[in-house]
Amino acid sequence: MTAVQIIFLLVAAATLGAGLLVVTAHNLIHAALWLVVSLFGIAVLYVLLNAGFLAVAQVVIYIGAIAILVIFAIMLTRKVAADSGPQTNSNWGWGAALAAALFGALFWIFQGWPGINTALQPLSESQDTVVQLGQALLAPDEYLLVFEVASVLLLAALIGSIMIARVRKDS
Amino acid sequence: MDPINSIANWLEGLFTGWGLAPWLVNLILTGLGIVVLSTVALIVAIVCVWIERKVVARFQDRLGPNRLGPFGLVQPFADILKLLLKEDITPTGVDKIPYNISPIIALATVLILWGIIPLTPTVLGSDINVGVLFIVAMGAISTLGIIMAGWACNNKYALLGAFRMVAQMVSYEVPMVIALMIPVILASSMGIHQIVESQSVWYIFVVPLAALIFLISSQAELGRGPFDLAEAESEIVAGFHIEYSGMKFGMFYAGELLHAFTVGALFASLFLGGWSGPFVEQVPMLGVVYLFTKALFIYWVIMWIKYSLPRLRIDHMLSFNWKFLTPLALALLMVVALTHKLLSNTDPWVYVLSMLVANIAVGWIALSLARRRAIIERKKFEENRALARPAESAAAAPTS
Amino acid sequence: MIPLSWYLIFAAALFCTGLFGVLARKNSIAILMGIELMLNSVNVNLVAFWRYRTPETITGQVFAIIVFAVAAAEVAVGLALFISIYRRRNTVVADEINLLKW
Amino acid sequence: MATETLIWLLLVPPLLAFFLIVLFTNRSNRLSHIVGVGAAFLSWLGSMVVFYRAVTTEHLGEHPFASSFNWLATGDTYLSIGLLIDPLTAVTLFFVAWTILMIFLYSVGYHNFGQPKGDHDRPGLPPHGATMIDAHGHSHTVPSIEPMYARFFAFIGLFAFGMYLLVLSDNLVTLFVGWEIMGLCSYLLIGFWYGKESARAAMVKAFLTTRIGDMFMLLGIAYLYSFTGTLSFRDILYNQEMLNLLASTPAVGGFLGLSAAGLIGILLFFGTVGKSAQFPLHVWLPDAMEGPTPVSAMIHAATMVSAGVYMVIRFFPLLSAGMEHGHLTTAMTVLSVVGAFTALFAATIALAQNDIKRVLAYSTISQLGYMIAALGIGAYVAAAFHLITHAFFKALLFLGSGSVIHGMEHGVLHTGEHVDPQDMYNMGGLRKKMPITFWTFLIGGFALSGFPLVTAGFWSKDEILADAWGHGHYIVFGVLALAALLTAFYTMRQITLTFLGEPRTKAAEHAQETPWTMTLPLSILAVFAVVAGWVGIPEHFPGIGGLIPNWFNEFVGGTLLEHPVAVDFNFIPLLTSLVVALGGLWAGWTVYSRVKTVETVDPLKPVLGGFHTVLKNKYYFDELYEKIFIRPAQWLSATFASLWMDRTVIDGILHGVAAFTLQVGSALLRYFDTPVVNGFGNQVGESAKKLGHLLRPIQTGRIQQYMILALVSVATFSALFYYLLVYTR
Repeated sequence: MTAVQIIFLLVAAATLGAGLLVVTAHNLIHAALWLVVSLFGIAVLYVLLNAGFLAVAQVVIYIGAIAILVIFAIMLTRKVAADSGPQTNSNWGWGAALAAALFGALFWIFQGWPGINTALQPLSESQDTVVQLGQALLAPDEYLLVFEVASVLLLAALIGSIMIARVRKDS
Repeated sequence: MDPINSIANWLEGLFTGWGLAPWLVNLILTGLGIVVLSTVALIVAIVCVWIERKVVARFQDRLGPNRLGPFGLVQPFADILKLLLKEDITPTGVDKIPYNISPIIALATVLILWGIIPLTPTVLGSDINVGVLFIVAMGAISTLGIIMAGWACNNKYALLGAFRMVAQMVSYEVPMVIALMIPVILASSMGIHQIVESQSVWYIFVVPLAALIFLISSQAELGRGPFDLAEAESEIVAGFHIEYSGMKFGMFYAGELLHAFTVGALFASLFLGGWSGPFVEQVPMLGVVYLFTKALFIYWVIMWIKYSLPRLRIDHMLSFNWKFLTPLALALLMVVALTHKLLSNTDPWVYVLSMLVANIAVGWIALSLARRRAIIERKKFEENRALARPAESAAAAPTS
Repeated sequence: MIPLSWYLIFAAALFCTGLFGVLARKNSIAILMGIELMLNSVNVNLVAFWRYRTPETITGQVFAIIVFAVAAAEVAVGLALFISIYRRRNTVVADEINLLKW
Repeated sequence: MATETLIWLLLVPPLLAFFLIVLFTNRSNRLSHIVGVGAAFLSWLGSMVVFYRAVTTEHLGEHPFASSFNWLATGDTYLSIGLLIDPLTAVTLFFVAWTILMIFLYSVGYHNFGQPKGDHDRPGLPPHGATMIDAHGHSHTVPSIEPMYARFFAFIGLFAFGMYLLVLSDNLVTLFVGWEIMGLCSYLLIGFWYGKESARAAMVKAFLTTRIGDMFMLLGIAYLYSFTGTLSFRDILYNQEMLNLLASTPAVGGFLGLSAAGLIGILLFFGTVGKSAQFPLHVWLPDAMEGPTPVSAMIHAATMVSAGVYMVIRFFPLLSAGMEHGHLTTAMTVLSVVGAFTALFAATIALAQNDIKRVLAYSTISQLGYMIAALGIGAYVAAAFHLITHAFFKALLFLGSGSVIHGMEHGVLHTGEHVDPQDMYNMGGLRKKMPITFWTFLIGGFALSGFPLVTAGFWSKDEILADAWGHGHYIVFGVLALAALLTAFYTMRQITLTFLGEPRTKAAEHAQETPWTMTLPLSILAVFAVVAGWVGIPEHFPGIGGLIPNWFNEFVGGTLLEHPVAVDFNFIPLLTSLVVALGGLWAGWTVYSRVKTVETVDPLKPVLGGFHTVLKNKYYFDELYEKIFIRPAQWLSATFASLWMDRTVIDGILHGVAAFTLQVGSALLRYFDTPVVNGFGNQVGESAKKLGHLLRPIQTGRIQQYMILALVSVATFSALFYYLLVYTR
């Protein structure tokens, strides 16, 4: 049980707990805040996986943009200051059952998979993942097309969300 | 060999001599480093209080604190004492956890930035290779702290202030990130340390426009200067920290001041060559002096702007960002990237000069476009403007 | 030294949590949050596979970045939809948005 | 900047100019030509830098500037495209850049920039001139600005892009792309004045004729790619194994006992036959004169036709693959025969033309034939040399003729008498009216006819002749010598009729020198028409030989794998070229200085008799093709396809089928459709309704329930499949 493992277990437990609270908390704002916690935990996991860039990007994008956006949306769409009563719909039992079943199935598949216990090789010192990532994203025979498509998607989302959420004069 | 590292090595030897596990030694040393660094930062914050009050006083043609100690130097400690002794009120109906966490976040996100600022060639907290992005990330988290504070207080003014602040920060993050990308391109690294080291010529002379954009947008990030709508006393009493009192408020306050100074330090590291200066190779500790001098200068510039300019209207603030600053930053990024790509392996003087010229050209074009727009706007405004005329009847009335 | 299985199991658990959120929450925005959780767990899987199986090529991280972009777009559009729905029908509860019934 | 980066940037300005003009600036003529000429200038500047670096590089042939990237994923390999600067490209780039810049500049003047709008000019017709009232109230008719000025610059911008792409590209794909872009642009530019019936006909003719050649060329490319799996020059032309392999393997079907190299070479050569108007596909070139003169110069001198020759020179290693000493490969034989024949044949036609531009057109054909023939006998360097010198002086001649026409038009407008400003018989004595044009034209003409020692044409022609003699191809030598004689003759005829003597019409009297935008390019090109030859003087030339080292041979020869040896000097070809050049010029002068009036019959007519008419009608080739190809095709389509096939057979079948179908249809309707189909249909409808009622409760309109259902079903099916596929295996 090395320090890294302890850190991982703590972070994972925190993330999962926060995730559970996200889907169960009555107060939506609290749920959003818990979402932030679990996203942060995932950022820490990225650090453990030597993906520093992703970790910081996770914080910037998810916490800095998405979580804030969610909180805004919640505040803009609340009738009363505090949500009361259960936040689950009538057939939450089914949902729970399905989720549990899925987890079981995944777990079982992992059991069957030989690659499950791959040894972790240390990254070579020369390998700068940030540089590698940048080049991979912009090399024409690698992921340039994907990159461009993603940017177009973002642009479309930008325009589309503005168009949808805009208060029209006529109505 | 500078004292700090030597002390660290000595301690390391000492602990290992005691027979502690290396990872434990490492942990202890890191902890010590954190403690020392944050203490220094907080002391700086206290000094900032004094400086701020002095400078604002001078700007407003007053004397400022001058009773307590020489030049009122002891004044800030008295303030702190007051804040500590104040009763810590927790209004009813607040959401406890966010209410108590948000001041901590507000201060911590600023403190943590000191971990990546290289103080001297040899002393820096951690040299992460995505330092620039890290700055932005911390800004994002502080945004979160603010919105938590605003919401948790269960107070309309606080919520409004938080909304304004968050809208401002989120939107001004965009030009700031783009402006930050430009030193990254020049130094071809995201690590602050490499950026500082690669500044044979200070970047403010290479890409002045980027520096300007960064300064403006971080001014908005700070929520001071003309962008202090979040705590516009006349409209929403004190913004998101209206309900806070005592040391909780103190933390917000210290956080804001320290943040301003930190922005100064970041600006110095990114555009003013950080610790670099004469004799720094021989005496590394000089680097701290240089860094703090530059940071203080920028801090002074920030205060200068803050206390000289009137407050913006919110729609002006937002449209200034989205319609002027962001496009300008994008255009500048493209131009700089192109110039860099074309001239990167030419004579450095040619490179620097052409980069400078490109910057000035972009800025000039942007300004002239803005000026034309402004003229149009003013015309539109002055056309349908009700001018006060003398009432006909009054003019025609017979004087008897 | 963390075995790969830990990451996978963690990701699976997080994914199922998100799934439960998607299936069982009343509020649409909460459903969106569940989707976010699922996307994140997928990302963890991608990065873990990259780190353990093919550390020399960067593919996993690239995919994660793309997922970031998609998630951002999805949240933006989704929230905009919810807000406009809220303007028209004054609710964001998924069960009450059922014009397509029968 | 790294040269590899720079050569990519060469392509950008013309293309950018095209889009800028088409999209934005086409309203403003000034902006448009600033953009166009500016783009040409930028490319010229870059080309000069590249050229300088190229000539100052040692052993450029072995290590050229090359830069390429993977473009098209073909399965698991990439089709890589890129740019390449080797000695051949460098020299080609040099003259292409110069001529293109000159032509751009010239167009500004030629299209009367700065003149008023025409009174009744319409887009698609040449400007008719505008009447102006001067201070004294007299009304003058002055030339008016081209109505589609901006569009012209857009077109030639695209054209320039095509040429740069073709010259710079290091593989057949981009070369072919540039090739076709130029084909399109020549179509658009020849038909630039689409209001004229003849222009429309000419544009279609040019397009279709070249298309025939391109078809074969495409076949060649496809064969080459399928054979070698690459289209990059370096991979094919510069590795000996590949060439040997190509030369040793027999062609598909092995017809004519050709080797693969030979077949590919000949197929590619067909492309050149179309593009640079070799016999039998030469017919489009003279008609292309319908375009504005800068276009003629573009198409004929600088770019398109040279492009054809450039391609063949580029592929010389392939053509000559498997050549033992002395005897030529089949492909080369084809080249030499076609080239030599074209040279003579076109020269003869040029004798009898009166249109100043048509004469030049035929002389172009014949000069290109020269180069092809030179390649055919293996005179690689000589061909390249003549390509370049010819480009300069032919551009000069075309621009000069344009300037003459322009001056004549001015005269026509001024006097108002209606004479054809392009007919040489209406000119004469222009040397006094248009001195600059005259002197530059004279230089160009002497260069074309190979005036000894000073002009560029002399050196290049002499080198070709020397090569032909030196390698003992005496027939080719004879034919080319004769062609050279004729060339000198008709050139002198042209000069005499146009410039010397006295004006034969009032228009000629009132002709006027053209603006500096036209004369400056003439002067610059004239300089090149002289000095371009001095870089290639053979060492052993008596007297001046070796004063200037034979740099050209060294440099361009370095392109090939094994450096070609310059033939040792021999007096016979030298004397021959001297005799033919001077003799031809003298003859032309003596014969045509006798023409005094417009009505004078061509002095050749009595001499040649009926043959002269044959020449005047270009051996009736147009009529011949009309009879052989066009008429039969029309007849076939009209009679066979339309009348017989369509009307009788197909329509008949259709009608029959229709009638039959009607019968069957009614029967079906009565006995099958109504009872069976409808009944069934109604049943289906009913049951669907019932089913719908049954399933109705499932659709709650609650998205989450839908998702649950979907997931449950997915889970079930996946479990099922897993069981079937994994356990029962």
